[in-house]
Parts: sequence; C-alpha cells; structure tokens
Amino acid sequence: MIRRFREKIDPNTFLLLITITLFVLMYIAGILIFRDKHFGRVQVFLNLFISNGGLIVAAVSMTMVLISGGIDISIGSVVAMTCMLLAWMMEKQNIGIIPAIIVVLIIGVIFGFFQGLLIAYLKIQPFIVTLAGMFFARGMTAIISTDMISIKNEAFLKIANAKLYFPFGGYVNRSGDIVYPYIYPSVVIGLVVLLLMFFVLKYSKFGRSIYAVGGNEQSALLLGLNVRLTKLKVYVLNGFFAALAGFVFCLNTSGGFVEQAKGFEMEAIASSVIGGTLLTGGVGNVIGSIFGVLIKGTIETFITFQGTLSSWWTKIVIAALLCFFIVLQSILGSSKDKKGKISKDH
Amino acid sequence: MKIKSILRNISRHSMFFPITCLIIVLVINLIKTPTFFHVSINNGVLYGYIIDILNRASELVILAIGMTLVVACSGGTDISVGAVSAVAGAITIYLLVGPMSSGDYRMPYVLAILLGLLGAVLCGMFNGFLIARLKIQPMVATLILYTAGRGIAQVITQGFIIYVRKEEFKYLGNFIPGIPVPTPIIIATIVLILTNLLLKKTALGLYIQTVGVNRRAAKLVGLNSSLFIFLVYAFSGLCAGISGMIITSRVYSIDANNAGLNIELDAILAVAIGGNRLDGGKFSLAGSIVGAITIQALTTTLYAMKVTADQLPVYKAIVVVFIVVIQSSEFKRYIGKLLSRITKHGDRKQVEV
Amino acid sequence: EPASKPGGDGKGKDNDLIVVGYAQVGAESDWRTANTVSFQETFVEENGYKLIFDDAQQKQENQIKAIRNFIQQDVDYIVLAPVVETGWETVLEEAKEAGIPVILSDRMIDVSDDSLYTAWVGGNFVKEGHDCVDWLAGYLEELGRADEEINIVTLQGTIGSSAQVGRTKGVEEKLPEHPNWNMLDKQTGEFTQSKGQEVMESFLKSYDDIDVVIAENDNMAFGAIDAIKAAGKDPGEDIIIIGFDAVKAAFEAMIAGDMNCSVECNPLHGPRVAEIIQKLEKGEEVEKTWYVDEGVFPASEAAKLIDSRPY
Amino acid sequence: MNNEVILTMRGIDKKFPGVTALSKVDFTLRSGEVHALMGENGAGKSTLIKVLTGVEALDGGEIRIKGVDHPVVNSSPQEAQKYGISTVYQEINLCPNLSVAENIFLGREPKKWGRIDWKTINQKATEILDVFQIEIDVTKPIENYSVAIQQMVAIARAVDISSKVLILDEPTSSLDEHEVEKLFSVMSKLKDMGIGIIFITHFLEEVYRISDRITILRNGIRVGEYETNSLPRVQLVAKMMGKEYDELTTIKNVGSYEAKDYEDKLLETEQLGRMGSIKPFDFLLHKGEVVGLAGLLGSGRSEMSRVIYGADRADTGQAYWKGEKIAVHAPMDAMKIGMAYLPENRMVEGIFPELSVRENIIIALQAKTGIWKLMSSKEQEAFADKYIELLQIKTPNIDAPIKNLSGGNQQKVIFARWLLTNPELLILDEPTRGIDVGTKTEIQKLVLELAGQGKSIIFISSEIEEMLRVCSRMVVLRDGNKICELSGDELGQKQIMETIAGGDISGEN
Ligand SMILES: Nc1ncnc2c1ncn2[C@@H]1O[C@H](COP(=O)(O)OP(=O)(O)OP(=O)(O)O)[C@@H](O)[C@H]1O
Ligand SMILES: Nc1ncnc2c1ncn2[C@@H]1O[C@H](COP(=O)(O)OP(=O)(O)OP(=O)(O)O)[C@@H](O)[C@H]1O
Ligand SMILES: [Mg+2]
Ligand SMILES: [Mg+2]
Repeated sequence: MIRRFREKIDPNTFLLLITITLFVLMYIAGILIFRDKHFGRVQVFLNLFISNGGLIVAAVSMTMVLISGGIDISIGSVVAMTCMLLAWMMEKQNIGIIPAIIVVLIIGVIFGFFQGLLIAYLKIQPFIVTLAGMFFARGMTAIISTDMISIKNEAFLKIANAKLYFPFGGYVNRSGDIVYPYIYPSVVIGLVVLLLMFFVLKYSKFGRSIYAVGGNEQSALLLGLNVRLTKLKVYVLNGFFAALAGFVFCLNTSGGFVEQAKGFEMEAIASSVIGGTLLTGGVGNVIGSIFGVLIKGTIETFITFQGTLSSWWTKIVIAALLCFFIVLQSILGSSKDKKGKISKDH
Repeated sequence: MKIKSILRNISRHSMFFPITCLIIVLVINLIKTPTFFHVSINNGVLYGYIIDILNRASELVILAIGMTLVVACSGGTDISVGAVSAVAGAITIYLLVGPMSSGDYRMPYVLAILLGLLGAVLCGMFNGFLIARLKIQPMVATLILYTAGRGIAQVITQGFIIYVRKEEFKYLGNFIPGIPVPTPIIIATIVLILTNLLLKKTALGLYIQTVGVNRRAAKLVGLNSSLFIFLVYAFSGLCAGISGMIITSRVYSIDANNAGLNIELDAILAVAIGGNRLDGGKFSLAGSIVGAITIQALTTTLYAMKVTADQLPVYKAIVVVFIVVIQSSEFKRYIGKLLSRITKHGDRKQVEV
Repeated sequence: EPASKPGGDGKGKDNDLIVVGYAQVGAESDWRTANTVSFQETFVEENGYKLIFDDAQQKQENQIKAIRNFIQQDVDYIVLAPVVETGWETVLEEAKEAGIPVILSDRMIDVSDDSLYTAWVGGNFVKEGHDCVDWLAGYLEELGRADEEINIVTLQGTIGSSAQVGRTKGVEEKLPEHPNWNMLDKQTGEFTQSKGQEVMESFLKSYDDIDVVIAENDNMAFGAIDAIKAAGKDPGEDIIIIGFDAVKAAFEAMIAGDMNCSVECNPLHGPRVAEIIQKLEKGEEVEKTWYVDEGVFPASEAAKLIDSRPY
Repeated sequence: MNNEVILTMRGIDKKFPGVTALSKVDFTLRSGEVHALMGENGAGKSTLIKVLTGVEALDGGEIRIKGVDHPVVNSSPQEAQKYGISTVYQEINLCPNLSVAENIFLGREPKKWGRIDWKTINQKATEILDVFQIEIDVTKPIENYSVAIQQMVAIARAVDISSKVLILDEPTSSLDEHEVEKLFSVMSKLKDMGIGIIFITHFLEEVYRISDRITILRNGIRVGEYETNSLPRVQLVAKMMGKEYDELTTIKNVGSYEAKDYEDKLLETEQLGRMGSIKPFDFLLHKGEVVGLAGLLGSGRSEMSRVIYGADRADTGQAYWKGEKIAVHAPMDAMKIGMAYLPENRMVEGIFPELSVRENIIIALQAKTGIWKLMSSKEQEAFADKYIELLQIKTPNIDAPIKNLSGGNQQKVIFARWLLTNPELLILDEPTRGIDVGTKTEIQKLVLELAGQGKSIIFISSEIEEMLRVCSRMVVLRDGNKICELSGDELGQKQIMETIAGGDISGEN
C-alpha cells in the first residue's frame, strides 16, 4: 500500500510526510506519557519555538546551503562571534542597539562573502573553507573579549523580553493566575525567515538555481546558469542569516562568551537532515527543516520531563533517537529504484 | 617561458604544496625561535620542539590515515573518530583497573588493549553498516556516534576520570625506557608502514579508489562496493582506537569528555591540506601525513610564539586558508593566466577575456 | 530507615513531596560529578523530595530550555547551576512570574534584579585565589625562600569560566603584596590534563627558571607534572606545584611528592540547598549568599586526609 | 544555399595537456541550414562545440556572430545563450533532481507578480513536449525517466531556447528510429524558420537525410567543408579516416550471415525475472552464438541483460550455465562464471573518470583475480598497451585520466577492460553508441570474430541494421515481456520492426 502511495507522489514529498507523521506521533506519545506533568500545555509546544528561535534561522539557512551542495560548519562560531560582538558593542562601547545590529549583520555578510569567494571562485571544498571559518570566528570571539559580557542595554532587553500573548489556551498557575501562552519576538523573526526562504526557494530564479546547482553543478553550468554567482550568493545570504541567527540566539541568552553555541552547526545540520535534506545537494526544503528542529526540541523536552537522565545517558538517548529517525527514513524512503540516473559530473 | 615550465613541473608534483607549507611553517619557527631545531637527549629520550611536534602529531597522523581511506572510498567524512577514541580508551582503562583509579591490573594489559581496539572497530563497523548497507550519508551516520560516543565512554567510566597508577601504562603514550624515540612516533610509523604495504602490495588501494570514483561502475566490474565502504569505516574505527590508546596512555587516565576532543576536525583538515579531495576517489596518504604534521607544527609554533590558546584558531584559520588556496587548481589557473599575460605582454596584445 | 511522612497513604504521596527541578551544567569533570551526586543523594524521596534532574551538557541554551520545562511542570523549587553568568534575566523572570523560587548553586549570575533568585550556594573562587597566594607565601617562608626572586607561571582554566575568572582574579589581587614574585606567563590549558601538559611543555622550553606552577585545576597540574618530568626536572622539588579543587587524585599526587598543595573547591552543595529549602518551606527569610566550607590542603597533610575524601 | 552566414569561427586552437584537440579550425554556419560536423572519435567535434559555447576556454582564434560587431568570446554557456546559441551536449546535461518542466525552463522561468509561475511552466512544458509526441508527467523529477526521454527533454529545451543557432552533439545516439523521426521533423521546421543547426552524429544515413553541408574534422584539423549532395558516402568516410576506405562493402559482407546450428548450450534461463522491471523469461544461448535483444526504448532490453549478469538481482526463476544450475547474486558471480557486461550508460556505470586509462582497463581483471594478487605495474602496462594498440584507443598516454578521452575512446577502453578478462559470454548493451563508423565496423567485426572463437554474445543496439549484421537470432521485447524470438529467414528489417511495434495496433504508443 505504501508502495502504491509512494509511486503517486514524488519521493521527497513522501519523505517530508514521513517526517511530519513521525513528529505528530511522537508528540502525542509525549502528551500521553507525561500526562501528569502537563506536557500537553500549549506553552510546552510554544517553548519549542522560543528555545530554538536561533536554530530555526540557522537550520533554514543551512538547508539552503545543503541544497546548493555545500555545507557550513562555521555557523556556531559565527553565532558566538555575533553575540559577543553585540554584547561588546552595546556594553563596552555604548553603541546603540540599532547600529550594533547593523554592524553584526554587515560583518556576517562580509564573512559569508569571503567564504563564498573561496568556495565559488577558487573551488575550495566548502567543508574546509567553513572549517577555517569556524576556527576564525571562534578565535575572533576570544579576541574581542575573553570575559563574559552580559547585555544590560534596556532597548535590547525590552525586545528580548517582550511577550506576545495568545488570546487562548491559557492555564492556571500555582499562584492562581491565568497564564496565556506566549512567544517572544525571536520566534517571529525565525518564522519570518522561514516563510521568506520558503518563497525564495520555491518561487524565485535564485532559489531554483540553488536546486539546480546542487543537483548537478556541471549540468547547471551547461544549462546556462551562472553557477559561481549562485554559490556566492548562497554563502553571502548564509552569512547574513548566520549573523541574524546570532542575534536571535542572543535575544534568548542576552550575553556573549567564548564557548557559546558550540556544536550549534551540528544541530542545524541534524535538523535539516531529519527534515529530509540530503547532504549531497539538490534535495530538501525548509518546511522539513522546521520539523527537524521541532523533533530535536521534542526529544530534548522528553528528556527534561523524564528528569533522571545524567549527561551521558542524555547524549546516548538523543543519538539513539536520531539514529532511529535516520534509519527509519532511510528504510521508508529508499528502495525507489533510480533508473537512468543522470551522471554527476565533476 | 622557462619560469612557466619550471613552475608547471613543480606544481604538478602532488606533494609539492603540502611539503612547501610545512617547510614554510618550520622556517618561520627557525627565525622566531632559534632553538626550535635543537634536539637533545633528556632522561634517555629525544627532547626538543621538533620531537614534540612529531610526538604530538602521532594521534593525528594515525587518524588521518583512516580518514584518508574513508574519504577516498565513500566520499564522506567520519566525524565520530574523536568520540570513538574516547570509547576505546574508556573500555581499556575500565577493564584494566575498574571504576576506581588504581594501580592494580584486573586483566592482562595486552588483552585490555585488544578489547579496547575491538570496541573501536565495532563502532567503526556500526558506522560502516549505516553507510554501506542503509546508504545513509557518511556525515549523518557518523553524527550518531559523534553524539553518543562520549556518552558511552561516560557510561563506562560513570562520569569519573579514572587513573591508572602504573608506570608501564605510560609507555604507549610517552616512551619505553631504553628506547630514545617517543613511543607514539613509533606506533604512528608502524601504522603508516603497514597501511601502506596493504595498499600498495595488494589491490586494496586500487579497489578503494575505484569504489570512491564511481560506486555503481565498481559494482559492475565485480567489486563489492558496500563491503569496501564497510571495511574502511571499520579501519577508521581501528585507527581511532589506536589513537585512543595513545591519548589515554599519555595522561594515564581516561577523561571521557576531553579525550580526543575535536580531533576529528583536525584529521579532516589534514586530509584536505594534503591535497586530497573530500569527495572521494584518488588519494595521497603521504599528503595527509604531511598535512597532519603541518597542523601540529602550526599549533606548537603558535604556542612557542605565545599566542594564547583561545586566539590560536584565528591564526590556524588564516594558515589553513592560505594553504588550501595556493593548492587549489583554480588559483593556479588564475596565476598561470597572470603569468602568461606578463610573459606574452611584449609579443602581442591580449584578446579580451 | 524511611522517614515517617505525614499523610503517607500512598495515593497522595507524590503531592506531599517537594518537587525540585535541578538544572545542572553537565558532567565535565570529577568535581561536577561529585556535585551532581551530592544533590541526587540529598533530594531523595525518603527526605521528602522529588528531584527532576536536567543535564545541560555544558550548554546554556539547554539550561534555559530546562527551566522553561520545569516551569511547565509546576515544580516547587528550581535549583540552577548556571553554565555561565550572563543571560538569565528572561527565563528567571518567567520563573518569578510563575512563583517558583530559584536557588543558584556553584556559579553566580549577572542580573540587574537581585530578586530573580532567592539564594546562592557555592564556593568562593576569588577567595580560593587568595588562599593559594597566602599558602605559597607561607610555604616559601618555610623553605627560607621568602626573599628570593620567584618566577611563577599559571595554567588557566577555560577562559571565561567563573572558576578561571575568579581564581585568576584572586591570585592577581594578592600578587602585589609580594614584589619579588614575577608572573612569567599565563596560558589556558582548558582545564584538561593533556592541554595542561602541552602548554607546560611550551613554558618549559621558553623559560628555564620556573619556580612555581599555579594550575587552576588539579587535572592541569597533573599534566604539568608530566611535562616537568619529561624536561628532566623534579616536580614538587625543583618546581612548586599548586592545584585547585583537591580531588582525590591530587592527594595521591601529593603523597607521591609531585605536588605541593591543592586548594579545595567543595562540591557538596546538596545539603546546603536542602537547608535553604527547609527554611523557605517554614516561611523563613533566607540570606542571599551561602558559602560552602573550603580548605587548603598541603602535601604534608595529604596522607592523613586522603581516606576521608569523598570524591 | 544563399542564406546568410550567422556564425563563423576562424583559426580556432585548443590544447589540452598532452593533446592538441583543435588546431586552426575554421567553421561557418548559415541560417536555415543543417550543418553536419563529422569526424572519428576524438576528432575534436565536441571540443569545438565546447569552445564555441564557452564551456572550455579558447586558446586562440576568433568567433563572430551575426549582428555582433566584435569578436565574441563566450566565457560560459549562459553567455552563449544570450547570443542565441543553444546546445545539447554529448553527455546529457540536465539536473536530475528537478522536474522535467523545470529542466526545460531553468534560468528563464516565466513569472507572474514577481514569482515563478509554476502553472504556466508545467503547461508550456507539456506543450513543448507535445511537439515531440512525448506524453509524460512533467512535474516528476527527470531522473525518473529513461535516457531516451532525458535526451528528448534536453533537445526540447534547446529547441525552445534557440533563436539563431542550435547545436546538437550526438543527439540521436540514444534514440530509437521513431524518436529520431520526430527530431528530424522538428529540425526541418526550425530550418524553415531560419535557424542554423550544427548536427553531430556518427550515423551516415542521418547525415544524408537531414544535413545540407558537412564539415569534416580529423585529429583536430579541418579536412574541409562540403555540400552534402556532392559528397558520396565513401568519400565522406575516407575523408574522416584519412585513407582510402572500402570497408563499407565489408560491412555488407558481414551482413550476409550464415545461419548454422549450434550445439553446446551455454546459458539457459527458466522463468528468470525481476519484480517491477522484467517479467519472467526463458532464454537459451549457445556457445559461439550472437543473440540480439530488440525492442523499443524502455522495452526492457537492458533490464533483461542486467538480470542475467546479476547487476540487478533476479527474484524469480533459475539460470543454468552449461547445463548446471547457477546462482548469480552479484556481478562477481557472473564474472567468475565467465560473463562480461558492458553497460549502456558509459558515464554513470562505465568509466572511472579520475582513474587512468591503464587502471580503467585492468580493473575488471584485477577484481576477478582478487585482492591479494595485485598485478605488477609491468603486467598492467603490457595489458594496457596491448589493448590500446588493438582497439586503436586514442590517448596521450596510458596514465592519462580517462575523463580526458573523447566519448568513443572511453567506450573502447571499457571494451578493452572486458576483453582482458577473457569471458565466454559478453553482454554488450549499446556497445557502439557514440562510436564513429570506422570503429563501429571494427567492433562489429570484433564481435563476429569473438563468436568465431566460440564466445557467445548478447548484443543490444538501437540500430536494427547493426543487429542484423551481427546477430544470428533476435529476442524481441515489449514492455518488459519477451514476445518472441526471430531467426533465420525471419530476420529481416521489416519483420523485426513489425514485431517490435506489436502486431496488434493498440491505441497507446
Ligand atoms: N577535458 C579534457 N582534457 C584533456 N583532453 C581532452 C579533454 N576533452 C577532450 N580531450 C581530448 O580532445 C580530443 C578531442 O575530443 P572530443 O571530445 O572533441 O572528440 P569528439 O570528436 O567529440 O569524439 P567523439 O565522437 O568520441 O565524441 C580527444 O583526443 C580527447 O582525448
Ligand atoms: N517513458 C518512460 N517513462 C518512465 N520510465 C521509463 C520510460 N521509458 C523507460 N522507462 C524506464 O526504463 C525501464 C526499461 O528500460 P530499459 O533500459 O530496460 O530499456 P531498453 O529497452 O534497454 O531501452 P534503452 O534503449 O533506453 O536502454 C522501464 O522499466 C522504466 O522504468
Ligand atoms: Mg564528442
Ligand atoms: Mg537499454
């Protein structure tokens, strides 16, 4: 039955459906298992977004990069650098919030531009370029300041703490007040980026070029696309989003320190992959990535609600669930016999 | 004309750029720290910056050997090697002395090491299974052990750092009395020689490249692509295990959180600096090894030049970019164009490009 | 034996327990593991508690998530051992709105509004730094080297961590009292033995007259010991070695004569936090700052104390 | 032929390391003509096209296009497209992950309110393909379709783009006659519209049917430009090969194949089949016999041969080798028994692009001898040299990466690879695809020679004529079903065509 259904729709949509279904099943399971711990509250669901605002931006951007056939493992470091820079500018240099944000976004773009140049025009492998980028940004973070900097800028904190309430779904808390579910502006930024990239990838020439380049670079070139420029644009945009993700991340943690957001890139990659993006390029979409983020977040929520796992078990359980997910996807999604596949040229 | 042909000949040699980079790093050292090349015998062992570099690069060299084959055969990277090192170290030490630090062995030393290595190979086989059989992309598949590996190691150690208080345990990671060369250097050399023999004296090297270049075509000429991919990941696990032994012996303890932390990135970097493509196919083991030593030389150099550890990545990044840029064929092409423009300039006007 | 609890009729049992959400940093060191164990052993059902434990794996984001989840689970108290000092306003504000008291353990946080947390329990890193310098001064006097030129190198912890910041600060504050001491170099060994060893090797090649090594945790001190031995010197004799934390392995090193002193950093916070919670349950006011007891352990006392060390 | 010149190339030079691909080549294209570019494998045809369209950089020479008053140097196909030049390259170049429709409109998507208008794209794509009578779901990724469909899509795209010049580099090599017809009718229409077409093929019939003029290249040098009508076939071949050539008659001789009785059974299958690709079939092959598999595109010829070879695992039935049961689970099993398989899709399943010619030649034998016995480099060189000589493979040296060879020469390398293993049964799936006439004849002769030596051959080709020349028996397939076998007197072009198409004229296809 599955086979017949699969033949009807295209394999990538099928994978996306699998991902979404698994997420829903998992969430329902959570609600049942942690009944007495209020897992079913709307706010628990919204917390997935609140806690992962930065990751949403990063995962969306990562998805774009992966579709283009590249990878970016510098995102975590860039996020750290952005947070540190924001904190340093606002706290140590008394620069206003708006100029500070503009500066970090510009730096992100420049950073992305250089990475893009090396990748697109010198054809150096993205993994290596962004690995160097990762080292560079992390080191720069330490150069800006080795001390933690806490952001006390009022305007910043106002944005960070502005709750946007929903008019429904409230619950009565221990002091007897009704608390309506809420989100923070960081979530809004994440969702806007998501929508934007959804449209760009689906409805713009640039977006389609990304898919083409990721699918087969040589073909894209012969079909008359400007492959290099497309790649450059991807990394520039990615640099911008990395900085934006840094800003969103910073809204959540309001401070900068050297060790911040370590391993963030792997989370972004994992989210994209869970969402059905292929590291080989050409396949993926941002809706899947969002579910990737939510699945990752739900797994973490499970672990917190469970409440006894120590660090090592946490790691193992997360990895096991990740493994389960990837293997299931691979089994359900594979076995589509690819006949007469067009060669990947070099 | 002459310059051009010389340049072409030199740049054609695949090992030229990796070695040049290493030499540049070393020469900078010589200028900055005149004692850099000073080697003496201290406590019956060779002692000096150069020895330090080779010694500390040993784990990286071993990992880079495994990584090179993984990259060549599967066109992907194994990002779990650092965590697998920790697992292997944890198994060995736990088997040797149990959950508490101690100086008494509970089982023969060699057996414990073999079991530790077995653990690492099993990890590698797990990766190999996911990648070869289930066709999961290498980085994603190895992400699983990358995440879980340290957790597994901590389960074994119960989260504690276990020390082995016995002199013999330090031999692998330091030196054996009476032998002036630090043991890690010897181990790395042995691994290198054996691997090289295996690749050059059997058809394995050719098979790996063949599978890496075109997996589907390899199947049709009768090669079991999946088997080879499985094997290289198992081998990479073994290499991770061996370096895990060295790492734990160096500090005669297992610190599951920190043993081999981030070393996988350096291993991948070594492969790339050695002039290997990361998407599979032809490979140069020698290149990767030079790459590994270059990375360690760089770190040692920067320490010697009093760059603090937290800023070190910046300089590392700059050097890495420099190295991969001058190696890139695209860059060579631009330079070649530039050169030919200069040499041709007198002869005739350039056609617009 | 199980403490007799009021209304222990089985059904309402869960309701009578005090639910404590505990957001721990991770399990990055023996010290941390001992710290965790101290909580897990204190907050057991026999004592009237239910502990919800969350391990952030050294990531602040994870702790923030955990606290949000604690709030949703309507816990009675939140104990937070913050990964870093910054960035807690938002989420602690949420806890405050939910009416859940927050008790900090180990590290302090940097917030403008003190009312965001109820109390803090921990060691005093700066004081540990002071203790280290004072002990060294005393020891040098003992050796009769009080007026000599003394060259010191420091192996710092992971830059930016509160232990590193506090200990470095503590040492530096007291240094001017000893004009004959030179701080030759400082470099981070990231709290690990192997990095500590690597950095020490580099120090030894750059300076041949190091008298004292201050390692901001014991693990780095062990690395330094190995590096010193490899360089053909005798740690503990030729070079004085001071570590922090006073883990069991440090006592072993001191007994072996490789190390001279370790400054304690007491991980047993659990009982202190329980004490605070009991007070709050009774409706009493509590102080904001609670230091745990910490000592300085020189090599001369090591053999005597080693068996009484719990971690 | 008084149409105006729309494209000229003068003195084009192109060198690759170790090879001079083009040397002072001139070429002129007029509007409204089909200009055939002919030459042996490796003559430089594809390279000329690549230089023209900016895929490869030009070393010297000048390109001029009508309406542009300065010499043009295209640095990318994108630029060439701007000048109205659109190209179908020899290796199909489409993005496998994108839908058929999107491949057709990539880079020039119609928009509505600033966003891509998918409805229009799908609609227009369907219309464009209608011209070629291809009815497929244009919203599915192109990788789901066969090579032939892909080729047609690539052509449809190029045709839709072209405003001045259309370049087709061996477009027909993977098409069957039916499709070739469709292509030709479209080409005629374009011709009438005044578009100039550069057409590369190895099929002489096609050249004479459709082209107006012919430019011949040999070893990167232009031999000359001729009116098609005034150049006899034999002359054309002679000029391509650079020697007086009378082998065309030899081919005919080959055709008069004598049916004889074969005795020793080599391979026999009983209801061998594979779910979803080929229905269970019975098949018998004798020693020394050449059997052809005939059928339309996608009829399952490749499928059948893959199942026999174990490239795809059979899930029903049983095979016998010399009367004994065999279990072929993987290609290695088949190789051990004595089979060899030359795949139809050279780029994807044939060559190892980065490996040297030498390694590409010896790999199958090496795989067969096993991992522990590595052939010495001397042996390897000797083998490679022998077959380069034997098959006249054009390569700068044996250690050049095979990706640098021209398509035809790559095919010969793969041939060499299998001959080296000394098989008893050769399965040749489109062995002459993209191979020049001279070599094609060589290969056909080779096949017969091998059969003469007692080897058996399964031969697949889209050219029925070619099959008639070499096969003593033909198996006809339709929709994954073995329909019947033809032999002896039944082996006539007409009869085969009828069987292939199906006696009952159904509404579909
Ligand atoms: N990228 C390359 N690097 C090196 N040599 C090349 C490259 N591409 C082509 N050549 C060489 O240039 C010559 C001309 O090749 P080209 O592909 O133009 O031949 P062709 O006429 O199209 O042959 P065919 O009919 O087989 O396709 C060949 O000798 C080939 O080996
Ligand atoms: N029009 C089509 N639409 C979808 N799939 C097709 C189409 N044509 C062929 N195929 C695929 O190709 C398979 C059969 O192709 P196969 O390669 O065996 O045919 P063939 O007779 O060898 O033709 P070819 O000359 O293309 O190799 C079918 O099972 C089908 O999956
Ligand atoms: Mg060609
Ligand atoms: Mg076929």
